[in-house]
Amino acid sequence: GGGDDGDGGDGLIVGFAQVGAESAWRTANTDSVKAAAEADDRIAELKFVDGQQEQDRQIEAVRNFITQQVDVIVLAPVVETGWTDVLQEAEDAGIPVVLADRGVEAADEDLYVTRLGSDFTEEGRKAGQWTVETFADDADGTRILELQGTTGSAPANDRKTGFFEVLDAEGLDYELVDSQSGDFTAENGKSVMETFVTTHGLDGIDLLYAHNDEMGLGAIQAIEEAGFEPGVDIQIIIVDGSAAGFQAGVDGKLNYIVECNPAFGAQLMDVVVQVEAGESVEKFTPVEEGVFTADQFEAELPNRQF
Amino acid sequence: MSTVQLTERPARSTLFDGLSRYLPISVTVALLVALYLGGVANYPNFGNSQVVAKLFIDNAPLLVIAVGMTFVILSGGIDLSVGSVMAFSTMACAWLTVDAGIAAPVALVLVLAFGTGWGLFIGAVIHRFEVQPFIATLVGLFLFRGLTLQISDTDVSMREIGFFQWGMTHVDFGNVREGGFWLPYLSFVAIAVVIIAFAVLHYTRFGRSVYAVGGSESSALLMGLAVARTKIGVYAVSGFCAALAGVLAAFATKSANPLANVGAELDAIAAVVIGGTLLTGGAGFVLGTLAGVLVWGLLNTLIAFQGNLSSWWARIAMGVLLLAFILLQRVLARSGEKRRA
Amino acid sequence: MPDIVQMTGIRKDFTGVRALDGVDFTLKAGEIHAVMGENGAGKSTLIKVLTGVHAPDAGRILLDGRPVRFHSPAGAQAAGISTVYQEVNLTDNLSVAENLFAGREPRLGPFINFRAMRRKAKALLDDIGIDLNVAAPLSSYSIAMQQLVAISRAVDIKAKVLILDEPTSSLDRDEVAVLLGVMRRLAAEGVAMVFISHFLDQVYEIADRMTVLRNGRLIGSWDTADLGENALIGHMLGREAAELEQIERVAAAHHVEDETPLAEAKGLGRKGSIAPFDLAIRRGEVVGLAGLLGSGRTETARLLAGADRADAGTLEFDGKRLTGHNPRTAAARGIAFCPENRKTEGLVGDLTVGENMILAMQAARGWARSVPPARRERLVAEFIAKLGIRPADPDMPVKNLSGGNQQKVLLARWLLIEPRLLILDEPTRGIDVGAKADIQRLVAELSAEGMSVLFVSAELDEVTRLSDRIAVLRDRELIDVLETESERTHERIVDTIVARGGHE
Amino acid sequence: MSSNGNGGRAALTAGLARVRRSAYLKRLMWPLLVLAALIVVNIAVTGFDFILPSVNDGRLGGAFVNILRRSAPLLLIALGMTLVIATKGIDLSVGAVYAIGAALACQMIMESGNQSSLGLVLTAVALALAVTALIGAWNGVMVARFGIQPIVATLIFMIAGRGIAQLITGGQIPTVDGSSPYTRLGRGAILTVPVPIVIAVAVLVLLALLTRRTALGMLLESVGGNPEASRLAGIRSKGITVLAYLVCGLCAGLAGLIGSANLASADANNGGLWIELDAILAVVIGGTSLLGGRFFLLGTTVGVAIIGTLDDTIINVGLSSQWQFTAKALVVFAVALLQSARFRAWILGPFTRGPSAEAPPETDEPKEVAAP
Ligand SMILES: Nc1ncnc2c1ncn2[C@@H]1O[C@H](COP(=O)(O)OP(=O)(O)OP(=O)(O)O)[C@@H](O)[C@H]1O
Ligand SMILES: Nc1ncnc2c1ncn2[C@@H]1O[C@H](COP(=O)(O)OP(=O)(O)OP(=O)(O)O)[C@@H](O)[C@H]1O
Ligand SMILES: [Mg+2]
Ligand SMILES: [Mg+2]
Repeated sequence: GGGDDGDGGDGLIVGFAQVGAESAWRTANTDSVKAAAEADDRIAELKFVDGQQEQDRQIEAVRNFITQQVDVIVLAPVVETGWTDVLQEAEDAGIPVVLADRGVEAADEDLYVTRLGSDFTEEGRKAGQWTVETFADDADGTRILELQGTTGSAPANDRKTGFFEVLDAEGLDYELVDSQSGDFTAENGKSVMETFVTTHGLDGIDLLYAHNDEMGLGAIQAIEEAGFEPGVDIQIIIVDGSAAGFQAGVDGKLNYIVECNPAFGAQLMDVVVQVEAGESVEKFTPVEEGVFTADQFEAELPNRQF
Repeated sequence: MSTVQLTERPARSTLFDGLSRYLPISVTVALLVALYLGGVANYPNFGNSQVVAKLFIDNAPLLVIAVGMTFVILSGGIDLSVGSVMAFSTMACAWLTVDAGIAAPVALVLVLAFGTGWGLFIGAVIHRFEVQPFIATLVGLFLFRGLTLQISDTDVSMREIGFFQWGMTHVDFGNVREGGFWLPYLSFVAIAVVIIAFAVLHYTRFGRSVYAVGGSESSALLMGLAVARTKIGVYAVSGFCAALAGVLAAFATKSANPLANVGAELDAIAAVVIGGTLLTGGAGFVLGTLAGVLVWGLLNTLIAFQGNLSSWWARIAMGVLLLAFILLQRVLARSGEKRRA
Repeated sequence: MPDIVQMTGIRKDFTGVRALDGVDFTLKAGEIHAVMGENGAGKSTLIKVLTGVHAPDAGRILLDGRPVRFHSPAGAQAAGISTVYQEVNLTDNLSVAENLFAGREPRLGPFINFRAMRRKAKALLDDIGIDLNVAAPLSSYSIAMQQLVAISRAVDIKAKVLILDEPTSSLDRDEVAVLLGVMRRLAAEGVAMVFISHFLDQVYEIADRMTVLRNGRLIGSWDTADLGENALIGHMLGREAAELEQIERVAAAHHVEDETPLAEAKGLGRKGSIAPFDLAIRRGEVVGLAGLLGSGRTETARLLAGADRADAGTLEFDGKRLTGHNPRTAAARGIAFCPENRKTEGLVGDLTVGENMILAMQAARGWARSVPPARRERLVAEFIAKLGIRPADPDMPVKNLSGGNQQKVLLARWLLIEPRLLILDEPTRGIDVGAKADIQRLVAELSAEGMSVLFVSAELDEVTRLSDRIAVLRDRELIDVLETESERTHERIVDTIVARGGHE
Repeated sequence: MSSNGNGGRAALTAGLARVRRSAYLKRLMWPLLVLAALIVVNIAVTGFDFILPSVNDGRLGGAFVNILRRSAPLLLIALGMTLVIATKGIDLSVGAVYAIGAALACQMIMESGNQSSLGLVLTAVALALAVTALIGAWNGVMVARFGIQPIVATLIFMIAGRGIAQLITGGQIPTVDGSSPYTRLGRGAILTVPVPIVIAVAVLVLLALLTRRTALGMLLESVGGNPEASRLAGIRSKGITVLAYLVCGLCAGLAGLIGSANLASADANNGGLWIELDAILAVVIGGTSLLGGRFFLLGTTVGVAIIGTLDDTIINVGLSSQWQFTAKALVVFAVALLQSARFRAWILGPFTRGPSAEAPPETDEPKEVAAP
């Protein structure tokens, strides 16, 4: 290879089919990828297409990349299934595909070169692990509220699965008091939490597990407005770890953050270049992601990029 | 026999009588071509014939629901349920074949029958109980999204079902690597739907009564036309098309996703209206809808080829392009009318 | 003769109105049966009950001796009853031919045979005596032509019962003659016909029997020969014949003193609709527009009213040249315009009678200055009484009024603003004899008080009787203005039109 | 016919008007019934606390008050939408305009140094409202002046609007300090009544007065009912149409401000997502026809209350998220059918005597605030 058919001089032309711009996390992810491509001399041009959370549009984008004869296609698939044909088309056209963030179903493993990203189930497990540790001695059983992400979306499904997998496996005595979708937004997170508060009250509720920052932050407001103290009257876990989330942590309003790191742009560019050069790469490269407890929030806050 | 012969010239000059109603659509098509040529001039590889073919691949399901929507809108109604019915149909294909183990062709027939049945039902509600179409079909939008999620809240793969390989089987036109292009079978299905819809709308009694009902429902009733059959019929057509689009989506991806096609009804309505069909009913063409879908797809392609727009600039660009298109369409059609007056 | 249709004890209630109250009606084979009555008497409702548009609240309907109950006009049509309803009920987005054959198109397999359809349409219209481009959209023809198309459609259905609800309301003499000819021919073929019209001469010319309704009740049925005109009017209006004497005599005898024109068009025209023309309307003068169907009377009226934009010439009003003439500025200057198509251009069906009446006045005042409720109620009540609008309920949605009453509401809207120039396009269409006389008298009175009126009517009698001067149009061109009294006769107008004909 | 004395006629007219007014209440009855049913279900599940307001922090709370407070943005948008629909139009852009209003205000406040400055907040609010009103007017001009179909005209801003909002925020979610006076718009209370409720009710009353005490309502209905007839009657139908869209844009902007003030942040991408559908739904449930003409602000309000209560009911009854859509569908279907006179006649047909199974068409629709 080597960008011989690209017309942008000596660098690579990379097509990036992003999921959308549905959350701050996603925007940070896009920014990271774009900035890394910009800074990287080996990349001549990054063609970016926003799929607006629809698989159809992403498929269309990949086809467009194929017609444009880019060197490498980066795909952040919105769902796992249904990519076989378009990935096959890319392969037929001799264009390697790198998956970013989310994955595709196992049967399509041969059709992409590598995947770089987070493991949502693992994130759920991390949250579950902390819960098991924290509430191990809770005599009267742990009563949990859950704010799910958009019903039917992969992060929502996986973060739920991973979480309860650990709770069940570790034999924690818990009760899921209620679990509703907050659509990953602060608005719905807040309004669902308000209803939780009026329906169930907060007395006796031990933990709120929010599938992302925004819903968690919305819920915190609802808890405060109902006259309770978030983080104290009820413990709170959020996933993602934006600056705003960490700030809330520093203010003592939440107790545990499972990071989902969007800033893997530079890492991605390295992979892209390797792939184009035909070097062998691991099938899955996890993005470095941490977990943070209350005592780490303050120190981590300045490192947050989004 | 009377001796007097009464005569009147139509207000519009006769030469253009037949043609005048084709003016908006001609303008649309001309602008479509201009849009395409603009793309060719500005972007390398845009002239690749696969760019055009691709419009018929990626937009095949949209085209099908838009055709169904054309029937409904022409009759003076609207169908907001198509996006959800489509997603539900894809999911139902997956559920019937993967989980229930029903033979794929049978499942396919069941799904199409169900979509048609839903259309019949909601059409009957709209007609019999005089419920506003907007609200009745909005019920469908919620209902089928809910049912889809209840079947499965995760995506389901149908790749094991050999039958669904059929849809993406190619037909190559010329050598694909050297300027030729390919089209999958499902594109042919979509194109066939357009052709059949065209024939039905323009050359059958049902089609003409769709126009009549859209022109004036009370007049159509007083003229003794089968208004009930027509009104219920258009929703059945739309339901069938939505189900068919769902099946095409199943062919296209061999997977079902409970959150697919959110807002597809708006895309379809937009395509129909851009194609020159009046939302008030009674005026428009199914070929206009085809043009509308192509405009929609082409605008997306242009933005993809531009490739350096952020998410928000892409949306703004789409809005601006659409605006320019609609204004031009409007201005050209108007001045055309004036010139002939 | 056997009874084809027999309706007994028909009752129909609408919210707040009993439109029909125990009406009996019998139609015999081969007869032409006129249903007579004032506006709102229930004639159209009777027809609609018969043909399945409305379900009766009580009563029986026998067709050929068998009880029937139609649920839609399609059912009635299938049973052999073909109807032309009062308002033109065709779909004007379709072509003439399609309208003629909608629902019964000639087909080739499953597909419509358009060529055959056009040929048949042409033949049908030829047969009746109309020459149109059958492929053109119906909307490109005038209301009168549309009405003829509707009639042709009904005739062609070859039913045993043909119902014509005010088919002649927008037709002029020639067309009426054509229609009556067709009716005679059908009667000879044994078709039974119901004929509704407010033109007594037509009724007397064609009908064998008459049934009179008043206020939703049956007054009686008579053979035409047994019922004199005055007696008929007396039955219809429920007043003594003597009272009605003056109806025929309208005070047209007044003089225009002021010679300065209030409105003067110079070379005013619009491409494709009316050739440039000169016309002056003086203060207190009634100017009539006469001409055949499609001759451009409506277009002339619309240009003067500012409803359409002129593309040639000038219009002066009160000595000032009007620029940017449109309905709003026109109304502000005191130019009122009652359009010919009240359903689509005149009334807002969902609004109440009162709201429709107040509309122009309110438009002139702007939205912020609402007409005070007390004043509004007083004005509305006054004009309801003055024009005899029935039911006299200002809160009734106007779409529920009978056709004639709707016309009066429209007229009231403009009289409310006390205009200086009143442009009336077919104001007496579909109005009963009493109301017609009322309106004619009103026009005469208004002009006597100094209001100028431009009067368009298909009825030459009416035009000649009311007008001080008559402009004659032909082929969308103003060809002559008849000034002196001796000139303003029926014959003279017809001569003028024919003289300019030449070809044909 | 003219036998009725003048006094008798006046009495008759007044009587008829009363009948009509109660007919309007009857139209409202079915939606109100559904609302009541939803409330009863909630009370059955969660007890009377559901309906009883409580005071905490000097602010009315409690489940039902919270529903009302949360529904305020939807109510604002639905009210504006009612006017637009009355002109035979529709406005799909309200969700995007909501996002723009929210984004503008929050971004401006966030970027400034002193977030607690009242002047700054007022400027931001004024700017946001001005911009959203302008967008509304633009939509109106596209419809009235250029004759573009409302659904397409507003589709443009529906697509581009969220892009503009994201452009303003740079794709991030700007946050406002909880201490900023701005948040009072969403969280504050006036005499214990939450500010969003106060604003929404104020707008409702204002619009009701504006449309029913002036002639605006009638002119709107006239333009929507028959545009050509209105033009010929001398009504400035274009101006009126533009005004309706302008008010709708303004309402959407205001809703965005309240929504974002409540959260102290603006989510350009998800704020007010699909709110246009709920708004149109509320309008239609409230008895206003999408075909234009007669409109009912009070009906819209009931529609909004139903939608707001419904979301809570699903959670209170303990249905899972998957049920959300299905439940909504069923309730909307119930309202739609109950409102249909034909359906009621069909259902009740076997129980009523008499030959007329067919109900008289619902023709009389008196307006809601009858002038005394
Ligand atoms: N759909 C309706 N709803 C309510 N009232 C109606 C309706 N249709 C007719 N009416 C009322 O029924 C009465 C009879 O009306 P109809 O149309 O039968 O009169 P008509 O005799 O045909 O008068 P015209 O000569 O003016 O056409 C009138 O008072 C009218 O207001
Ligand atoms: N608004 C309009 N737009 C286009 N054409 C029109 C319009 N109004 C009338 N016409 C056409 O202009 C021609 C002149 O018709 P017009 O109505 O002025 O004649 P008229 O003498 O008033 O006849 P009528 O007896 O039908 O009132 C007709 O062919 C008619 O179809
Ligand atoms: Mg009548
Ligand atoms: Mg005319």
